[in-house]
Amino acid sequence: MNRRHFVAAMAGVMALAGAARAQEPVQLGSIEILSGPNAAYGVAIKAGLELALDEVNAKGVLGGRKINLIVEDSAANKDQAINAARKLIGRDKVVAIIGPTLSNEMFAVGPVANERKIPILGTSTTANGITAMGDYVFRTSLPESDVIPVTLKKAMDRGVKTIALMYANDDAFSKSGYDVMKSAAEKAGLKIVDIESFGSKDSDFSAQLTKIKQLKPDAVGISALVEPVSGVLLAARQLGFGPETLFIGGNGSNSPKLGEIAGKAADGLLVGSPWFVGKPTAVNTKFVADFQKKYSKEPDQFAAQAYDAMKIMAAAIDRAGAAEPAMVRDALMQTKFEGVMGPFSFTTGRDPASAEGVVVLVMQNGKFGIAP
Amino acid sequence: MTIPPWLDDFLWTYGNLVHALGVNGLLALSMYVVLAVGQLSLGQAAFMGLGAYSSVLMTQQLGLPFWAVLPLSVLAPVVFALVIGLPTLRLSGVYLAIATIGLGEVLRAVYLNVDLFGGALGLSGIPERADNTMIYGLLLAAILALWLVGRSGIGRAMEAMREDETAAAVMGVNLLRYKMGALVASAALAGLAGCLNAHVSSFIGPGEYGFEPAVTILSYALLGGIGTPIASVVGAFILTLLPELLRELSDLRLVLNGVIIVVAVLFLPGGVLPFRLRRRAA
Amino acid sequence: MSGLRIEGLVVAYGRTVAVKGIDLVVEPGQVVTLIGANGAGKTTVMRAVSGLIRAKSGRVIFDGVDIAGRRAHAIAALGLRQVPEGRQVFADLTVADNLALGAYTLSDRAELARRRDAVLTRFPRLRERLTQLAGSMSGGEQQMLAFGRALMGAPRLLLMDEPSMGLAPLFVEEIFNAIADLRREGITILLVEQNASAALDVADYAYVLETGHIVLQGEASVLANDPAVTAAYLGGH
Amino acid sequence: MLAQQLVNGVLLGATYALFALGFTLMFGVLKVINLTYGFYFSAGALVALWLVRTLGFGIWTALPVAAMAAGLIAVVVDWLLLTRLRSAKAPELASLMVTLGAVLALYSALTAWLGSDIRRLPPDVISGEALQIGSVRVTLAQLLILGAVAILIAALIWLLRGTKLGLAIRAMADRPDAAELMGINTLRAAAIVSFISGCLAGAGGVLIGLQRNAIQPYMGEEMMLRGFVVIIVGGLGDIRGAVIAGMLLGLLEVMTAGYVSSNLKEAVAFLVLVVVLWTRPSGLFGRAMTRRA
Repeated sequence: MNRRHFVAAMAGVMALAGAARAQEPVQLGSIEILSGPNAAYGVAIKAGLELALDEVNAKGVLGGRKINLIVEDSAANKDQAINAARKLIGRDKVVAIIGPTLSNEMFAVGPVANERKIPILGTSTTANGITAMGDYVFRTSLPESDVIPVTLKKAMDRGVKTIALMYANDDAFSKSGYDVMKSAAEKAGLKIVDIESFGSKDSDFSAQLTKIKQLKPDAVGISALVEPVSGVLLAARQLGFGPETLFIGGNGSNSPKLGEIAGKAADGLLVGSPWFVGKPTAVNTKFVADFQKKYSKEPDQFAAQAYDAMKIMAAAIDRAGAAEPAMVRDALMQTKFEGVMGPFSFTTGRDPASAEGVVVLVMQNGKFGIAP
Repeated sequence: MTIPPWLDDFLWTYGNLVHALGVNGLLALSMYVVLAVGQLSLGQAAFMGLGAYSSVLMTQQLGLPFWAVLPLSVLAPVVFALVIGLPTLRLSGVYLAIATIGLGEVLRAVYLNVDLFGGALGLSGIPERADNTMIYGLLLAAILALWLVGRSGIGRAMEAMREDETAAAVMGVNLLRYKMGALVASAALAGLAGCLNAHVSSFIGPGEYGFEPAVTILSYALLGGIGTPIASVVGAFILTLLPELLRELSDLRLVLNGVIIVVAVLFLPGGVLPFRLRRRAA
Repeated sequence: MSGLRIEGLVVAYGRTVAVKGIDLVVEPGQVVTLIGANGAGKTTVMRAVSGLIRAKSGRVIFDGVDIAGRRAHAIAALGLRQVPEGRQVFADLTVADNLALGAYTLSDRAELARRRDAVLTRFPRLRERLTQLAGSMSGGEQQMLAFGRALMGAPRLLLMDEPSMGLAPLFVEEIFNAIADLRREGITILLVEQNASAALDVADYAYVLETGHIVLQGEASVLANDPAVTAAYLGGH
Repeated sequence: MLAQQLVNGVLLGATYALFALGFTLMFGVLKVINLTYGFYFSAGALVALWLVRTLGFGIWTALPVAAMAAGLIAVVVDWLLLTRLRSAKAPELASLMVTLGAVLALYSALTAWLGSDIRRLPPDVISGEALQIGSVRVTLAQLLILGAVAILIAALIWLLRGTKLGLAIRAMADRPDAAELMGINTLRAAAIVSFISGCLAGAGGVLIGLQRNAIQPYMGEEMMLRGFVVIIVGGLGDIRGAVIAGMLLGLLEVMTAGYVSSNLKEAVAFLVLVVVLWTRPSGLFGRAMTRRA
């Protein structure tokens, strides 16, 4: 074999190898809470991701390559979340990570991904300061500071002048939601008559509500996850709170679970949200129908956010032109996307740019509808 | 010598696990110290939290260098141990265990409600100041120190207390002094572990030092066995590695993790390493 | 009439062998005493017979049946009753409850009342204290209660483990008088005692246990005059 | 407002007392730190949920069935894991450890199977009507639960004080070896105590799940810490002590949240615990049914 033949043969082999690599799936990681007491959130997010993944992989990215999504469990434990991130980056060589579920976990995992220059995209991490951790930390979840003022304005339109605030003081999500609620209420000129806290695992709220009831505020704002919010509403009705008191929820209240757990007790609750299950856009109706078909239950906002995030990520990988983390990061910055949540792009600070998709919802007979 | 890239990747992937093994080894020793005098104190997680929070505040608020922060991180837990020690150590068995858990919960309320500690948001953006040399250096030093103490006359007194407190007292062992000594040593070790953990993982929060971690730390020492300090460290290694080794099983891995603990206790009552320190004849 | 026959009994705690193969016979109607120093294994023998610890090997034949390996409650139901070392009364229960527990396996109320009356006649002090918590009584009273509690089970064989331990002399005398009474009534008794002279006085036959072995046996009256026994256990009288 | 807060406190206290009844019995009689207790509480609630939602049971027939199911689980767990340790006279650490492993396995299996979502009993199983007495409001459901708690407490005290079985249980709690010498089959009695404790836990799970309208696998785990506080303050094995301590804790938490600060509501329980242990190590209410632990 002469030299020229050899080179040609080598080139052919390499081209083949290159083509084979082109067909290799793109590795994408995700870290969610899949076991333990908080597993419900992670499970919802995983469902949303996988639904979107089916659609993405039907076409493929980067000229037909599939995305291989590796979902790791963090069990809501800081060390396990970090271990999962390092495993995804170091061993699975993922091009990017979606997750983790809780803001507290993101505070631990964000710096790890940032150190290795792997884009990490939170879908449910709303606490303040998340994206300030580094250039590779993104989130699609709208911070509460964009949503709450819209909700409060709606409440004031209805004549609310005084408000009492309640929040779960032991988880980062609820606490930062409360901080936002408090400053937004002050800025809007509402009079805050009382502030009460509870533990996120608490199930007795009677003492706090009895105190609030005596102060007769026009509204009660609650920042907590859906379980305690349901508990608060049930207890409030038991204590005789009627429709004259307007209940206002934060991001955590925006879940079909609220109607399932609290039933009629939740009627009248106002919540601002970039998304709700009955959002009348074509892309959303299709999402809700597909979700129902695949999992035989209604999606919640965690699933919806995850669904969009997966599509945003897939589009960015495709746009990047190669499965290279730095290129994916740059492509993410260019995102212009129309998803179930509404039009989406990132700010230079890697937060969602626009809150224009936010609508105020009202609970009626266990379902959310647009507030009149 | 340069490290090949695959090895570098490998080390980086398991870097946090390697940190955690060392830190949890220290925590197991902190448990071992109190079990060695027959005390069931579950305050280790609380001590760890005090070490972690105080050290992070020293790093972030006071800007102290880490060579000063690390030794100072034992201060808060040791002072706390000294203050609660007298009334708490009169208790025995279950009562002591529950009282120390209660103290941990009170501390958690403090972290949640005092702004300095960041409330539910915890403290984030902690610079990575600790490394494996420090972690494993301290772990080895602690094992060595405890081993030497165990072989000495103090070790004999400790074993006598573990077997039968009344008899030990009759033999002239000053029970309170030993219990207090053990509690303080335990607090110091846990404080160091808390400081090291905080300075490799960039974030600490109030939920990390409650009931569950307290019981997990206990299980390190029990699984390993409390005959020798090294046994409890082995227990910590096993229980730290287990969830990672079982990662493929996803949501069933905690089931298996629990079953392994049950089987280990039922069939290895002395722990995985049921040996005792051999002492020079008295 | 029921007798006890122990053959080749070996009992171990972990790797420590406490009883190293003993043979012992209690003939029906006899009072037999087992004497020996502290730590000789006397209490271990008692616990093995009553089923509180499992023998490593050997046979324990009660009434012609090998009861080794059976659980204590089943053995108690056969009429083999024990007054345990250190009395072990139920301290948080009343004297009346303690006595009632002695006849736990009995459901005949008339018989229960009859037995209780007999016990209270034998130990009149207990009658005054029926509603008192057992734990609040003196050591001697507790020993009487433990004794009475065992008698409530209408024992066919009574095991008594150190009944005189830690008692004032007055109570010791009362206890041994009661044992002598029972002997006259024909109850079979195996008595473990450190107070060897009192035990040998009341017993028909005696065994001497040393570090897990029977080293000497014979008629109680003979042993009481044996120079070796006198030197070791009777304080050299 | 004070009257309503007192009622709130009593209602909350009743749930603590209800949880603690079986816990103090299990702990006081069997002398093991059994961390699985909370699991029986969850199991009872989930079984009742299944009976009502899937099999169409009424709540008052589902309650005893679910309670007995929880009791059976308790017997099996105790028999599989703790009988050996108890007969080997293993130290309490071993039981703590083995039940810790069991808790991890049991809860994880339950969530792997059912998910950790909150579920609720259908809203029509119990009337949501409320009574307004002066300034105080109580719902019918709350009163029914209060009644059920009172009945369970009375039944348990009768069982322990008024029956031969209760006598045997108290004897076993005091001195297991001596009880065995009385002809009491302590293994069987331990199984019965496990069963009763498990039933009480299961009934508690159903009733509290009903009152709070929320049932999920970890609900029992979330009661455990406060359960410890109640049974220790009340004295281990002391039924009346547990009831009084539960009530006091409920009142204290409500009063703290109502008149001091809701931030301190959770911490106050543990503060009380620590102070009680420092000053009266065997619990607030004199002698327990069983002395020492």
